[in-house]
Amino acid sequence: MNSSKRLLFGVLVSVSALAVTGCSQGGGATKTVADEVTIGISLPLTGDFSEPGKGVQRGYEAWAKYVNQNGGLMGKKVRLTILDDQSNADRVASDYEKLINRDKVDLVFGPFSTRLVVPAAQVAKDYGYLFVEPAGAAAEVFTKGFGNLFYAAPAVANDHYNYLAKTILAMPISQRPKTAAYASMDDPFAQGTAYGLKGKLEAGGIKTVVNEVYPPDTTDFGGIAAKIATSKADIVVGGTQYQDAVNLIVALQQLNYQPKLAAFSTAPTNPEFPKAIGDKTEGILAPTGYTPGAAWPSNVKFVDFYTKTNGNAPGEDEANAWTTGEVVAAAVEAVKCADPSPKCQAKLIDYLHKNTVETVVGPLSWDKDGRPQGAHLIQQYVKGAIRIVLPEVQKEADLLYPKPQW
Amino acid sequence: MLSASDLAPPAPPSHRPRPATVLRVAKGVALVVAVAAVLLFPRLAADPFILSVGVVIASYAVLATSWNLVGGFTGYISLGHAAYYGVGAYATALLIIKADVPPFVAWIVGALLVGLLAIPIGIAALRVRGASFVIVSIALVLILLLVFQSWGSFTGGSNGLRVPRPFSADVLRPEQHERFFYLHIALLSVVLLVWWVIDRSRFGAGLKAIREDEDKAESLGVPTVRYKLIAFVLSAFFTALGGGLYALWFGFLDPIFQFSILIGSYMVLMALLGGVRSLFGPAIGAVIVGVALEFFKSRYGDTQLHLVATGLLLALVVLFMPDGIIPALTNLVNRFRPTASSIQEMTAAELLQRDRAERPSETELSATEVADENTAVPR
Amino acid sequence: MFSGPLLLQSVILGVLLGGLYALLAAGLTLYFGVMRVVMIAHAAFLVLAAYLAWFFNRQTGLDPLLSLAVTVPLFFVIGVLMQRVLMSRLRPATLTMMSVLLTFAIAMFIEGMLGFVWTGTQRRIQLSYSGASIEFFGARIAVVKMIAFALAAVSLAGLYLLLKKSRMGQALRATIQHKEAAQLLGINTERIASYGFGLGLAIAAIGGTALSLDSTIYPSLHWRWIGPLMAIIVVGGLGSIPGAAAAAMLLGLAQSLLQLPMGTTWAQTVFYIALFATLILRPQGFFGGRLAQRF
Amino acid sequence: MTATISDLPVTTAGLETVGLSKSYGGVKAVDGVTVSFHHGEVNALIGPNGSGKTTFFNCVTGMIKPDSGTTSYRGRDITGKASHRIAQAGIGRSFQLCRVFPRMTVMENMLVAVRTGNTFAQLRSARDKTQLDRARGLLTRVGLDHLEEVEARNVSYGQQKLLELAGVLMGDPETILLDEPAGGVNPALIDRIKILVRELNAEGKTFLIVEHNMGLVMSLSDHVVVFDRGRTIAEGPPSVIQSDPKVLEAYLGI
Repeated sequence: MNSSKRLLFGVLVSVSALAVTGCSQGGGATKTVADEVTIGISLPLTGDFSEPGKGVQRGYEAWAKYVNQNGGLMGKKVRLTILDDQSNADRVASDYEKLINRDKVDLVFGPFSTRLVVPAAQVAKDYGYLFVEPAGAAAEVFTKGFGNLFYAAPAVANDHYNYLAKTILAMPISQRPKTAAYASMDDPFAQGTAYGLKGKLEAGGIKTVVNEVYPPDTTDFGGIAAKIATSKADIVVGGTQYQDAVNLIVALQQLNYQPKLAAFSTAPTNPEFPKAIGDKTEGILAPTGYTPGAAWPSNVKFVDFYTKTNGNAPGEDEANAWTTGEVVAAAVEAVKCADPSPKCQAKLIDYLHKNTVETVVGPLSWDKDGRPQGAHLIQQYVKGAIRIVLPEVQKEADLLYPKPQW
Repeated sequence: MLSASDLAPPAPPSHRPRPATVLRVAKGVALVVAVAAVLLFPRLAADPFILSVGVVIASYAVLATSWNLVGGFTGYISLGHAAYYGVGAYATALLIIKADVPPFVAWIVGALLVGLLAIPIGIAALRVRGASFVIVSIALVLILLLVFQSWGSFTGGSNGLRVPRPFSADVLRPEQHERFFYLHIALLSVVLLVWWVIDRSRFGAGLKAIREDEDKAESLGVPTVRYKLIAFVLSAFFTALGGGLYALWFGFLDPIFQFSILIGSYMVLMALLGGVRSLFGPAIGAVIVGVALEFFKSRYGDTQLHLVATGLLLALVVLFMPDGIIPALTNLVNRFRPTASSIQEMTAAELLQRDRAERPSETELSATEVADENTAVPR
Repeated sequence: MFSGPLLLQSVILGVLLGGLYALLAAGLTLYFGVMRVVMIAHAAFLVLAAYLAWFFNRQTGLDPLLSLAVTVPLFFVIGVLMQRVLMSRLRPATLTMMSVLLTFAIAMFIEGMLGFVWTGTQRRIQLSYSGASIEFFGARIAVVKMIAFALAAVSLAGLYLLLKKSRMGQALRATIQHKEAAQLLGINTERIASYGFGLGLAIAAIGGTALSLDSTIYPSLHWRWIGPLMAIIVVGGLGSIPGAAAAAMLLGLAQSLLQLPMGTTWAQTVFYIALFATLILRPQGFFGGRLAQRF
Repeated sequence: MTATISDLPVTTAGLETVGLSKSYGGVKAVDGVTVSFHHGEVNALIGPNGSGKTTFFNCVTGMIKPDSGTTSYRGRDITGKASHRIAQAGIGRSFQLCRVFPRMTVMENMLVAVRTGNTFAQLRSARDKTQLDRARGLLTRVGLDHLEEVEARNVSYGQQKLLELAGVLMGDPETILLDEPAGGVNPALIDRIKILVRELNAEGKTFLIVEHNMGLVMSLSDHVVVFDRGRTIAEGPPSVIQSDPKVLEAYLGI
């Protein structure tokens, strides 16, 4: 290496060091105006998780708009700063680092997907921030000792099918399914939902005949479908996200497999789902944390407002985001502070540990690890539309069992 | 700045073009300034976020320089160095979690294990040149992704793996960033030192000869297989150290982010951009790419344009400055400097002869003879 | 331990999958043959073609197969231009390494642009016959998979005829077997190389369309494909199209059958294990010629 | 490489092959060649294009593995050995189309062939004084000393040929194989190469030269071997070869 290269190196390093530090000095300009509450959020707006990420974004934005039109938070306007983490763990941590240190936001809301929640919660914890999140439902999220974390939905992944399990096990022996096939994506959330049900059904004596796990990027489901179809299991349960459920269902149909019950997480609640499957959705089940038809007082306002501004009813992602907003807002209004100081954040955290909050998904309360103490609803496609069928008290239609042929 | 060789047409034996002392002093000063700027960076950084970006860039610099131990010296371009990065990170974390090894001991032991692992991989991968080597390097990342994802009971699988903090709880996050920044810089210094020692050694001369023409190097007695393997293992070892240090800092591992082809390709881009044949090239490339990625994210955050930009940058580097930015700029500087260049040192007679020799006589292009030689087949 | 029907079903799925693999890998091995280039962007072009098929279907409501009339010639031209404008600029001495990086860059570019234009949303073509199947000795064969297989068979047969019978094909084969000798015979190997590239991409257009019939697509899907495809062409012998087809069939079948005892994830490792085994035991590939020896 | 050579049994035998064969897809490039080159002399290997000379070279130096047959050097079997081992045994070679390391300087090119001492010694600076002095001496000898710090790709083709030869000499081989040393260079340079070969031969180096320039072959060599279609068809001193009808036939293609 000759010496002119060294010179160049020196210049480059100094310039870039100056550039980086220089930028940082300018950064303070975004500091909040006194009559605003700033909220920092990082979401996967691009990359693999971008689809649900965008839903969460719509929910957050709708909530902020609603709050600002209705007197604000403690009388102050709410301003959201949303960054894109590109569905990448390094990025999500760096984003919260930036939001907290650079933008000096007053509050943070959580990102989407379990895989991104954990690194993000760590950053929030290290700076003492309250961390309410709309999407990290997997059981593992709550075993990592995050005292600042709260999941803003009725139940963790493993409890999503609780009502369904109870109903199946309550069936008379003659009707009760005897065998079950499970296929789930290698993803903490998706797998959690299927394995939660699997555990309960196995305990109730329903035999597991197929148990398949596939990597998230699987696109060919022929082999898995073949295993399920030839096992002739009475019911099939998919621990799925979106695209894998569609592919799996089509592959099962190709093999003319006709289960008595088919339950898939997440996908069936997606508005795109009926279009993807065509006219073969009848009887497909899914757990959901949310239904636009729910009678909770704040939900009526939410659905009304959201439908007016966005032209369609909100989905689960939007609702979870809105719930996150409601939960944090309730804490803020109760303890009368919203600033980055550890004292204020500690008060907010403490409040949520001790209280129940009314939300669009019903009243929520949490254990010390942030697990919500509710249950998910079970929906089913009945006559071409997705309806709540369980629990009895909230049902919009009767459970179709056995499921008609697809 | 005239040197003796400019004035003497038949070029008397002047052994080395002597750089003017002024220039040498200027370079020394620049180096000192650069080192000072790097060392003072945590003090200059306005907030912990900037500091964390600094840690990420320092980590990139470590990885790119480590990559360059094999890529730059031997010309074997590995797109799969994320494999060693990922295994280094997981080995460190698992040693801490499963075997209760103290964090920094786990870090070193983990990297040594990766070094051992790299020996059989290297033997298999280095048997083949060019295309197959690249394919193997990519395949390695993909297979490790599958294994670490599927073997959930041991690696945590898709739930990820939380790495315990190496420092006590009263070391707050900003201070952690600062410590890890210096740790990364220390590691970078070691890798740079290793690079420098090799660069000037006989071993290095052999490696560079392999890069330029492997058969020829072998015919001159360079034990190419052994040399390549040593460089490969060293590179894997330091990449694993980089991965382990990152794991300790970041505190959370997930297979899809650790074993990502994109990370491996960033290493290549950074090294190539800065210049694979220079000591500081990859580190400079890391700074440029790191800053550019930040810039793109803050500017075009919610689109996929950062991928487009990275792709374009890589294509431009490959097409227009495959030697990197340092040689490209040096050439630019040299064009305005009246010092001796190689061409000027040739006499007119030699130039004539060179022209004549450019076109080899037709006797040399017999098909079978060329085929026998294997020279004409690019690899 | 596995029932007869399941085995039969798996064999059928494996053969269908192998056919698709063969189609997808054919272009990749062709580029290598004519130019000694590992075209990392091949899978990205497959995904691009799949997107175009999906877009065509969404806009017109017509069968996605009809989009081939546009995408095949389009991709051929893109391939020719790519070789003429980009690949030919690389220095021969570093061609193999640099072309990997250049095509890697192109793959990133395509992925980024797909995400930019059509977002990261998962897409799937809705066909009236996507769930349809016919019965075969108790097993079921999906119609879409059969169409994909037929596409593969027809295009590979077409490619074979083209290489064997046409003047261009002969020039291509001469270039693949011995570039310098081909030059001496008066073949313009640069132009032939660009046709080879165009042909490879044209097959990618067919492959991508076949892929889109029975799979969701998303911009980063190509990373999922490039690994197995590269393994196939190494096992088959770099540069050998029949070799790639044989390896594709074998590995497709192996994957499908191994899935029974090992599960989906571990079954995928068969590609990489075959790749490493090939390099250790027989670096020139199991089905191909001597071409690969030095690579 | 004195250390390696002293290990060898003392014998006058030089480079020998027995039944060496190599074929490519049915074409026998080298077909059962049994030949013994005269140690201490300048040997030439001639033959029409495609007669397998370069393949033979590559087999002997370990660049490619022969299908059958053996090669020995000074009584020791070197068949199928890695080419760096063969180089270390004392056989240096140049390449047909002249191969230097293009992006390394002339001096760096020279230092590649230096291989002494154990593994750790390889980490010492390549530019140690003894080696630099030797390299300079050789560069002066071939007339390239003024180009020391110039990258090899920037010197002329003729100079690259000289550099390649000097680089081979740095390894201090006993036997030097030159593949077309006069190919593509001007007459003045051919003379220079001729003088160098004579001088080096006088100093005790054995040469094996593949060459098309008959003038050079006949004036330089002591012993000539003629190849045609992978076989030896004649062998002997230049004067005999020149008048051998088989050789004429092979060359004129009658």
